[in-house]
Order: sequence, then structure tokens, then C-alpha cells
Amino acid sequence: MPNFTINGIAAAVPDGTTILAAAHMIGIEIPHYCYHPKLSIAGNCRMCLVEVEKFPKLQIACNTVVTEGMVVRSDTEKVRKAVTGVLELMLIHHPVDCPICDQAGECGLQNYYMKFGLHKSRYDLEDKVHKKKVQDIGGQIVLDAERCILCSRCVRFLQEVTKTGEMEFFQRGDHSEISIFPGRKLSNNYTGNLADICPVGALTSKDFRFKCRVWYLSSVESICPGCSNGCNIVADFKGGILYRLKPRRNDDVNQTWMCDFGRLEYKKANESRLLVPVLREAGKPVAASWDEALMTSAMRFREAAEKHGPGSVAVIASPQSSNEELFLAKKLASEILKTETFGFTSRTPGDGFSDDFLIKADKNPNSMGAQLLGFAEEGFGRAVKAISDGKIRALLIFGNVLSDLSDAEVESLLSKVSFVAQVGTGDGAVSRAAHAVLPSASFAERGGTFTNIAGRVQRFRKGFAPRGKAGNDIEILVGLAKRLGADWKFDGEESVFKALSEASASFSGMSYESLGSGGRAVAGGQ
Amino acid sequence: MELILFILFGAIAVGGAIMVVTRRHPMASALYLILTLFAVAALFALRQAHFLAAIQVIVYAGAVVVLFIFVIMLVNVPENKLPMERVTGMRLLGVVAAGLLILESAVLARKFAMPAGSTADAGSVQAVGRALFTDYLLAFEITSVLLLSAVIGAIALAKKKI
Amino acid sequence: MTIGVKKVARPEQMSFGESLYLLEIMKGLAVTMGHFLHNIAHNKEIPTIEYPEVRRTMPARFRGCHRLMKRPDGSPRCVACYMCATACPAKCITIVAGESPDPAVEKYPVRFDIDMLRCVFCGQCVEACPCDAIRMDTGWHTPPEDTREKLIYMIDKLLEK
Amino acid sequence: MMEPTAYLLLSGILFGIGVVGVVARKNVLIILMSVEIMLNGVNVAFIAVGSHLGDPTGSIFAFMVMTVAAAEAAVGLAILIAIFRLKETIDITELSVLKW
Amino acid sequence: MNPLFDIAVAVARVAVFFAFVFGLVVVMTWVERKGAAYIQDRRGPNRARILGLTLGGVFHPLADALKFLFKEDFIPDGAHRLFYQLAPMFALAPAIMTMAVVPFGPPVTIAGKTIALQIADLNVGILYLFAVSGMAVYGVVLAGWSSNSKYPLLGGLRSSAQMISYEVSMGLSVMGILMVFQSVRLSEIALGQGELLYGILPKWGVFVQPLGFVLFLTALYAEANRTPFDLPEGESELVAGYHLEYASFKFSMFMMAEYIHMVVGAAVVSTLFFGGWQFPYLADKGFAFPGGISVAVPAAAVLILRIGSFVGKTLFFCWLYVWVRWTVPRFRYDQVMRLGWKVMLPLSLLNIFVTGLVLLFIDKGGF
Repeated sequence: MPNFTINGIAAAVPDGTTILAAAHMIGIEIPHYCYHPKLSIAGNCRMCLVEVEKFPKLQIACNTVVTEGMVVRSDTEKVRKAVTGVLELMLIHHPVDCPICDQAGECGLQNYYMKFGLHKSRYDLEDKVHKKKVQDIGGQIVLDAERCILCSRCVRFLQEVTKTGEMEFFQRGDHSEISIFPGRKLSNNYTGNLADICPVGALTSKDFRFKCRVWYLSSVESICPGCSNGCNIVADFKGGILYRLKPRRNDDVNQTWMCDFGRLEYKKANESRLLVPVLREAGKPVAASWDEALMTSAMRFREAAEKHGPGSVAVIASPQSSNEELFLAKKLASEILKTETFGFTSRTPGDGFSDDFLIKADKNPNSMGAQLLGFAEEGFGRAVKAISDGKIRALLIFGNVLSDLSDAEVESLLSKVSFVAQVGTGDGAVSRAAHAVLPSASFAERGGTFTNIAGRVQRFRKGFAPRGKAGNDIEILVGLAKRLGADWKFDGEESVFKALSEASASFSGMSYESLGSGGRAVAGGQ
Repeated sequence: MELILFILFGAIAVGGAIMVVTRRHPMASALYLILTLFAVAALFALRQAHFLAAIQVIVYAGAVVVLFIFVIMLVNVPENKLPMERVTGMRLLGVVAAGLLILESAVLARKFAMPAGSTADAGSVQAVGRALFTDYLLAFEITSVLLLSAVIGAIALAKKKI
Repeated sequence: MTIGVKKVARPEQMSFGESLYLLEIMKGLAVTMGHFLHNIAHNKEIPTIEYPEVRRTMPARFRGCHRLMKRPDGSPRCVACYMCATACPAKCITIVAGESPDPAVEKYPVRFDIDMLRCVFCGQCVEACPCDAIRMDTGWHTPPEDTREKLIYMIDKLLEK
Repeated sequence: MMEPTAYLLLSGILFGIGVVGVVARKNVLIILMSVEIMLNGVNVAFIAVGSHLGDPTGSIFAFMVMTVAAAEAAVGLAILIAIFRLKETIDITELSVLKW
Repeated sequence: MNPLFDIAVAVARVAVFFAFVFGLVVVMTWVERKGAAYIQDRRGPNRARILGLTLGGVFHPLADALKFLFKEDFIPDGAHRLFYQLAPMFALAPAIMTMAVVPFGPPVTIAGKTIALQIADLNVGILYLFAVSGMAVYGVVLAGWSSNSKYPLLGGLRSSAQMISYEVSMGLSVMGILMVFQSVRLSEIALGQGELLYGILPKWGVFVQPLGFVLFLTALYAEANRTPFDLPEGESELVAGYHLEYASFKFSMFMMAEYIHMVVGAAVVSTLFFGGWQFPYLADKGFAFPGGISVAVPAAAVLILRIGSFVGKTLFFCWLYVWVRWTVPRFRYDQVMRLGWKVMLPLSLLNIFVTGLVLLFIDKGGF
């Protein structure tokens, strides 16, 4: 534990800590471009120069390890002059096309220019070296070589994390640029991360390109709903529309990366949404008020249970639901409807692609949670069998996915049930067949927790109000239960989670506070 | 001629009065009250009591009902908060009693027999004025006291803090 | 035209003649009748400017209706950087950016709407524009329209001014 | 000039309608209006008989009745407003307590 | 007796007076706007044109009328539909009715029959005037209440209180005239003003009742809701007052009522205080000046002079409304009420008292 002093603040840091990391721990920000906590250290941008006592020259903070008695200063005039010089050098050939650059607003060059630069360019625009702009280099990435400051983060990412190495430096001197090898485009499932790690606008996202200026976006901490890995993400939105998902650092789950499939998950929250409660009487869908829709559903369930016994009612839960919602669904099924026929399925249509890094075969964020909360895959099989036998009169179904059945199969299966109520976010085969459609919020419009495949319970938070008249799943379930005569007193997901942690052994002792932003593993999990 | 006009205005007066009593909203009642008062004023004119007819309109329609409407607006009870009128036994009894009263007045009216007077314009401004300031001067002066006390009473009652 | 402030001494106590009002009202009537007769006799001297036919010359820095500038080839100079929309205190500018077919331009406004009903004519958009693409030098007041929709100026209208 | 019999009958009818209003309605405002109708009925009788007899006394009495009516309306409505400020109602059945 | 002739005369009288008043109303709307403009150094209405002629904007009343006719006639949500539609009629009807008793000329004899140039010469003349004009308040109150909106309600309350308050002093201020001319018939009052006062002045109401005139004029302005007493309207606090929720023809009915009120008010003032149809020093046979000089004038010319005199006086008072409006700033509401009850009422009572004293002790048989 060497003791050292930085800007007059004394501290002790673990052995082998670099000055930059140590300063970061203390809360002093040292400007840097090439340094990235999850990549190897290159030390080629020279932005992180600091003055270290007894060293004749300035040292780069990212690659100088703290030693006993070291005295570091990052706030001297000498440092400032050096950093300004480095920045000016980087900007010499920069095209300064911020108005059309997507990075504007979260750009390292802009930020440090405002902090250290503010100089006039000594180079005329005509004299600048022009490189190729707008290059589609495959994956989700557009390359603008002119804006590059040659920090090599992308090169290192492709060598060290994906180990595919598609990019490299080419040319020399002020003509040097990054690019792919001719004709060999990016070919891995993690290309989106390049846009994140690029400190400038050289690598930008094809998907997010020109959609929105970043300063309009608000962010909320969330969990990727794309697979059971449960990557920590930040959801960026503006005015009720999700614009992009970015990974959030969680060393226990996804470090700071996420896959390209997960990045596109936001589209599901924007497209073909169910917006109003719909009652389908005699085959004709009619928009209804929430009260009507819930009242009708509750009535039909009670009717079925009274006339044909509780066995004629079934609940099919969804692994897309949060732990809280699954808990309430289970409670509704077993305590109020008193049925034995309930279950869920984690199977989805598609090939279930997986790799050994972040992508998991189970494409549902909360299959583990559903199992821990008492839903079982066999239950789904039982329910499907009972439905096809015509024993089920009223069915409550969450989501649009019924295993890997095709749309036609779903339709013929559900046509055997006289009343289907669906709680779902997007339009699909089930919602088209349902007699009562209860639209629910997307993952960015509600809060809750998912349990990932490793049994880690992680929170996702509400970003904005549900679109249209869509309702929060918890409110829908509570409303349904109240109309079925239950006396539920839940107010928001936190109160449900409290009840859940008291009721379930796996979740015992957990609270939203103890979950924090990184989550906690369930009892008995890895 | 007088009979036709009498029937016309009498019918208006009675119809208006019935409407006053049966309307749910006091504003409607007040407007029908004006109608009744006008009809009564017309009846006065029919009986050559021109002064009283004018006074009827000025005082009643011009002031008293305006006061009523003023209060209706001031109080402004929304339509659904108006008192619920229910038919009860006591009320029915009251209506029956009123009916009997009318019947009785009809019987009494038929017995009315007095010789007709000579002066034709007993209701003109001059005649009423002369009577008012000679024979009935004291009563007239006392009326002013009554009105004064009513004014003071009204102000005292309606004041927010006494 | 100079604007002077004339201090009028207000007497603490009105004189008897003044508190009667009648005389003062007469004086006032005389003043207004003086104006009335003078204006009838000297009809031409009434300082009204009859607007659509006669117009005041606008000062050089007058901020009128917006216009969008063009490049020599006729395409809008705007690159849809959203700077004006960001600077706008009234949030009256709506831009939808798109990929330009010209790689030298890269980004261009698919839509560029200004809601003239919301605009407060502060000129912040002109200040903010990095490309000198928006100006308010038309010298025009926003002309009246009969629907609100017509007062949302689309890019075509803004370019042709 | 007609005999006053018909007028007297009309007077009785108006008075009777007024009585019905006073007895049967709950709305204080309408009750006060019904009182006005009763007074008007009386006036009709006064005027009819007065003109029949050719005597201005009928008009004088009607005049006095009007004065009373005006005074009654003023005071009655003042009371109504005072009560409304306290009880927020114009329902006479709710004004049965003697003290509040 | 030819009943047909009587009916024809009655209809003719009504038609003439109607045409006069309504014509004046139309002209007044233009005069009001143009006068306002010239007083304020503006140009005023000058756009409406027919065949390229603007003629100083005289076509604007026509344009206004057309516009009112074609505007959307709507009833606001929650308004009491029946009362809402009744209110403009309640406002307009009394205003029209008041004109019935104003004489616009001396009785003329045609074909051996004497015809009063007056729609109805009631023997309760002035009382009728007050009775009917007292009804005008219902239009205001009903409009304010039935619109189901707070500003009209407040405006209605305000203006009804104002109208009732000023009705009192209005009635009392005219009492002196009744005492002097010993009649409530307007025709007799007009006739009485043809005499001379002390052999010099015409015996007009304004000379025998100067205080009564000022009070009556003030009360008239307050009754007609004209500046400086136009409290029912007020952009800053009540917007348009009781007729805020009205549009189209219903609104124009309120406007018409206001202008008819003005016109009839002007006619009444000139009848009560300025001799009505009397032309100064003009007797039936011709001019008879105080110095004993007399000029003979043919009977037809006398009649024309007299009717012209009435029209001229009425026009002057109509103009006075406009003139005063752009001269005197409006009162505050508490000032209006204070003026009405604490100044006008005592002064009008004093006026009656003094007039009575003068009649009793100084000038026994009337002036």
C-alpha cells in the first residue's frame, strides 16, 4: 500500500495502481483518450501527462505506477501547457465538423477543448490532411477516419476482447489512419462497443446515426431484456421514445460491454405497441376503458371458476415479466383463482444462438426468476394440454410468446378457450386472439427486478410514463385481483418486492436498497 | 273586451304562478314570476288602476325580482345540489288545503254584492296621490319607517361581520 | 421623435371647483372636441400609417420572419445540427435529420419546421447557427393566416424567402 | 266594467297557488317567491274591488301590500344569504336546528 | 270615426319611430368608431368599400351586420340553453319598448283629425318609461348567469347592481320636472316647455331643473352602461362582462340594445330637459322673440322646424355619449357605487326638496 500525494492530497492505494487510476479513486479527473479500464494500456495519446516530483519530465499518468512517497501534481501550469499542446496537435487535422457529428455532446475532444484548449487553429482548413469519411466498415459501425485521434482503443478492443482483430493502423505520420483490412469487414457480435469506446466521432453507431442529438436524451439505469445474461445497460430516451441502449459497467456481469443484438432490443419498446385496452366481443375488437376491461376480465374469470371449477382457469406467465410481476401473477393464480394450471416457458422461436461471452441461448431476461417464484416449464405443458383438451374456459396469459409455436398454432390453440385475457406490450399472435387485451408498459416504462441466468437479481428502473393508455403490469394485476375480491395493498414495485423477499426463500433479505445498482445473487446462486 | 283580456291575463297569471311553484330551478321560477307579475299589472291596468300597474312593474319586476335573481346568482347553487323535492303526506295535505282555500274563495266570491261606485278613475295617479297624501298620510309615512327598518335589517343581516 | 416625460403636479387637495367634476369634465370635453375638429379640418395630418399600402422602413437589425440560406447549388445550407433548436427558448424549431446522398454534406434536414406562433423572435437561432444557414433579415412580419397549420413554416417556405 | 267576482276568484286561485308553493317546496328562494304570489293575489282583490267601488282606497291598500312585499323580500333574502354563508344550503328542511 | 285610418296612423307612427331609432343606431355605430378615432388622432374605420368607394367608412355598419349574421352561432358548454337564448331578447325588448312614449312632434291636424306624433300617449308616461327600462336589467342578469362562466356572472352581478342603484336616483332626479310641469305625461311636459321663463328664457327643463338635468344625464349614462360607467365590461378584469360568451347575432342584439338605449335615452333627455320638439321662441304661428318682435312662419314650416328641433337635440345627445366616452376615464366600481348612493341619491332628494320649497313659497302657480 504505497502512500502518495496528488495535488496536495495524501492517500494510500493498492500496489500496482497507476497514477490515473489512483487519482480517479480520490476523485481527481486526469484527462485521457487511449486509456480504458477494461483494455490494455497503450499510452499513446499523451493526454494524461502529470508532473511527478524527482522526474525530469512530465509522465503519463495511465502507465506510471504509484510508488511510496510519490508526489504528483496535475494542476500546474506546466501540465496544463503540455496538455493544451497535445490537444492542439490532435486537433490539427481534425475536420471540426461537429454540426454533423453524432458524437457532439459526448465527445472527448469537445469536452477537453472547452477545458484545456480554447485556442484558435493555426492550420487552415485547406491545409488539413483529408481522409475518407462515412465508411461502412460492417457491424453497426460507420468510420470517419478524419475525426480519429489514433488512440487505438478500437484496435485493442478487437484484439483483446473479441480477439478478431479486424482493425489496424495504416500509413505513417500525419497520414496515418485506422481502417479495416480491404474487403474484410467487422465480423463479430460486439461491434457496437466500438462506438462507445471511441472517445471521438470516428466510430459512430449506424443505428443511432442522426436520430437524435445526445443532449436531448435522458438516461435511466436498466437491464437488457434481450437474453438471460442480464447485461447492465443505460437506456437513453427522449419524450417517451427509446433511442439507444448502452452498456453500463458491472464487472460481475458484463464488464462494460454488450452484444449487438441487445443494442437493438430498444426497438421492441417503440414498435407495434398495444396502446389501449381492447375487448373483443363477438370477434370485433372494441377499445375499452381500463375499468371496463379489468371488470370484464374479472367477471369472466369468476364465472368460469364458479361454473366449471377452478380447474377451468389457467395462467401462463412470461419470463419477460419482472420478479415482482411474476410474484403477483403466482399469487393471483394460486390464492385467488385457486388453480393448479399455471406455468411459463422460456422457449422462444429462433435458433437460440449463444456464445461463451455475453450472449446466452435463453432469450428471456427472467427465466430464473420465474422458476424461483414457483412457475415451472411442466406447468406450461400441462396448461397447453388442458387447453387443447378444451378444459380451460378462462386463460390469463402474459406476453405474446407461446413457446416456439407458430402464429397459426397459437390461434388454433387459443380458439379453444372461451375467454383469453392477455397482458402484453406488443402486438402479436396472442393479442390478436385474446378477448381482453390489457396493454402493459415496456421495460423502460416500468420498474422492477430481473433474475439473470446466474441467479443475480438486478434492478431496472422506470424512465418515462407508459405510452398511450398502457398500464403498469403491477397495477393491472392488482386491479384484476381487487375486482376478483382480493384485498391487495401494493403500491408500486418496491412494496411488491418487499412482500416477495418475505415470501420467497431465494430472495430473503433483499431490498431495493441492498440491490444497489449492481444487483445481488440469490441465496444458493453462483 | 274586458272579459277577453281578463281571461287572457288571468290565465297567464295563473299559469305563471303554477310554473313558479313547480319549477326545479329558482332561476326559472323567478322568470315565470316576472310573467305573473306582468299579467297582474295588466289586470290592474284593466281595472283602470294605471298607477298601481306602473308601480307593480317598477317595484316588483324592476326591483323585487331583480333582488331575487341577484340572490340566486350570488348563491349560485349548482343544479345537482338543489334541494331534493319529494312528495310527502304533509305536502299533499298542504296542496289539498290550498285547493279547499281556492274553493272557499270561489264560494265567497260568488256572494260578493256591493253597489258599484261612481268615479271611474279611482286608480289614476291623481286620485291615488290625493288619497295617499290626505287620508292615508300617516300610514304612508309609517310605510317609510317600515322600509327604513327593512333596509337596515337587510344590511345588518347580510353583512359578513356584524 | 423624442419622448419626454412631463411631470404633472398632483394637488394634494382638490379645489372646490375641481371636486365638483362638472367644470373639469367640460374642460376635458373642450380638449377632445378640439382634437376632433382639428382632425376633421386637417385630415391629412393624422399620423396614422395605413399599413398594407404604406410601410415604415425597417431598421437594419430588425428581426423578421426567418429564412434558410442556400448553397450555390440550391440545396439548403443547413446541416441539421440542431443548434438552433437547442438554443431556441420557445422550442419552436423542429428538425428531422437525414443522411444526405452527397457524402460531402453527409447530413441534411429532412424536415425543418418553425412554428411561427410559438416563435418569440429573439434571434438566438441565428446566433447559434454554425453554418450561417438561418437568418431573420427578411424584413417581414409574420403575415396572418386563417389556420394554425399555415403558420408552421416548412423547409420549402423558409428556403424560398 | 265587469263585476269583480271573477277577479276575486282569480285572487283566490293565485293565493292558493302561493300557499301550495310555501307548503310544498323545500327551496327557500321558491318559498319566498310563492309568498310574493300570495301577496299579488291579495292585491288583485284590492284593486278589483277598489275600482268597482270607485274608491282609491283599494289602490292605497295594494300600495301598502307592495311596500310590505318589498320589505319582506329584502329582509327574507338577507336572512337567506346569512344562512347560506353558514350552512351552504338553501334547503329549508336542513335549517331545522334552532342554534348553530 | 274611421278605424282603418286610426290603425294606419298607429302603424305609420310606429314605423317612423322605428326607422328613426334603428337608423340612428346604425349611424351611431359608425359615429362612435369614427368619432373615437378623430378624438384620438386616428383615422378610424376606412376599409369597407362598395364599388371602390369607402366614404369615410360608412359601410362598416353594413359590414358589421353581415359579419354578425354569418358568424357561428354557438352555445357554450354547460350554459342554460333556454335562458341563454332568452337573454338577448330580454335585453333588446325593453330598449325598444321605451321609445313608445317619446313625443317627436306636436299634435298635428290632418283631415280634421288630431294626431299625436307619439306612439302612445300614456297617462302614466314617465312611470311607464321607468317600468320598462327597469326590465333591461334582466337581459344583463340572465346573460351573465346562463353563460355558465365566471366573468359573465361577475359582469352580470356588477351591472345589475349598478343599474338598480342608478334607477333610484334617475327616478328621483326627474321628480322635479314632474313637479314643475305638473304631469307625468311626456306630451304635456313637452308642451309645457314651450312657455317662456321670466319672459326671456325658454322654459326648458334644463333651465328650471339644472341639477335635475345633471343627475338625470349621469344616471342615464350609468343605466345605459356607457363610459364612464361601463363597468360591466372591462378587458383587464371581466373581459367583455355579461355578453362575453355571446357571438354572432345574439351578440349584435346586445349591441343593438345598448345603442337603442342610448338613442332613446337621448330622445328622453331632450324631451324632459330640452323642450323636446319645442323650437326656441317658436309658437304655433311663428317666432315670438322676447322683445315683442314676431315673425310669421307657415304652419308646415313650423312643424318641420319642430320635428327638426327634436331630431337635432336627439342627435346632439347621441353625440354627447360618444364625446363623453372618449373624454372621461371610467370609474372604479366602488366609486360608481359611492357616487350613486352617497352623492346622486342625496342630491336628487335635495333637488326635490328645493323644488318643492320654491314651488310652495316663491312661485306658487308654477314658474
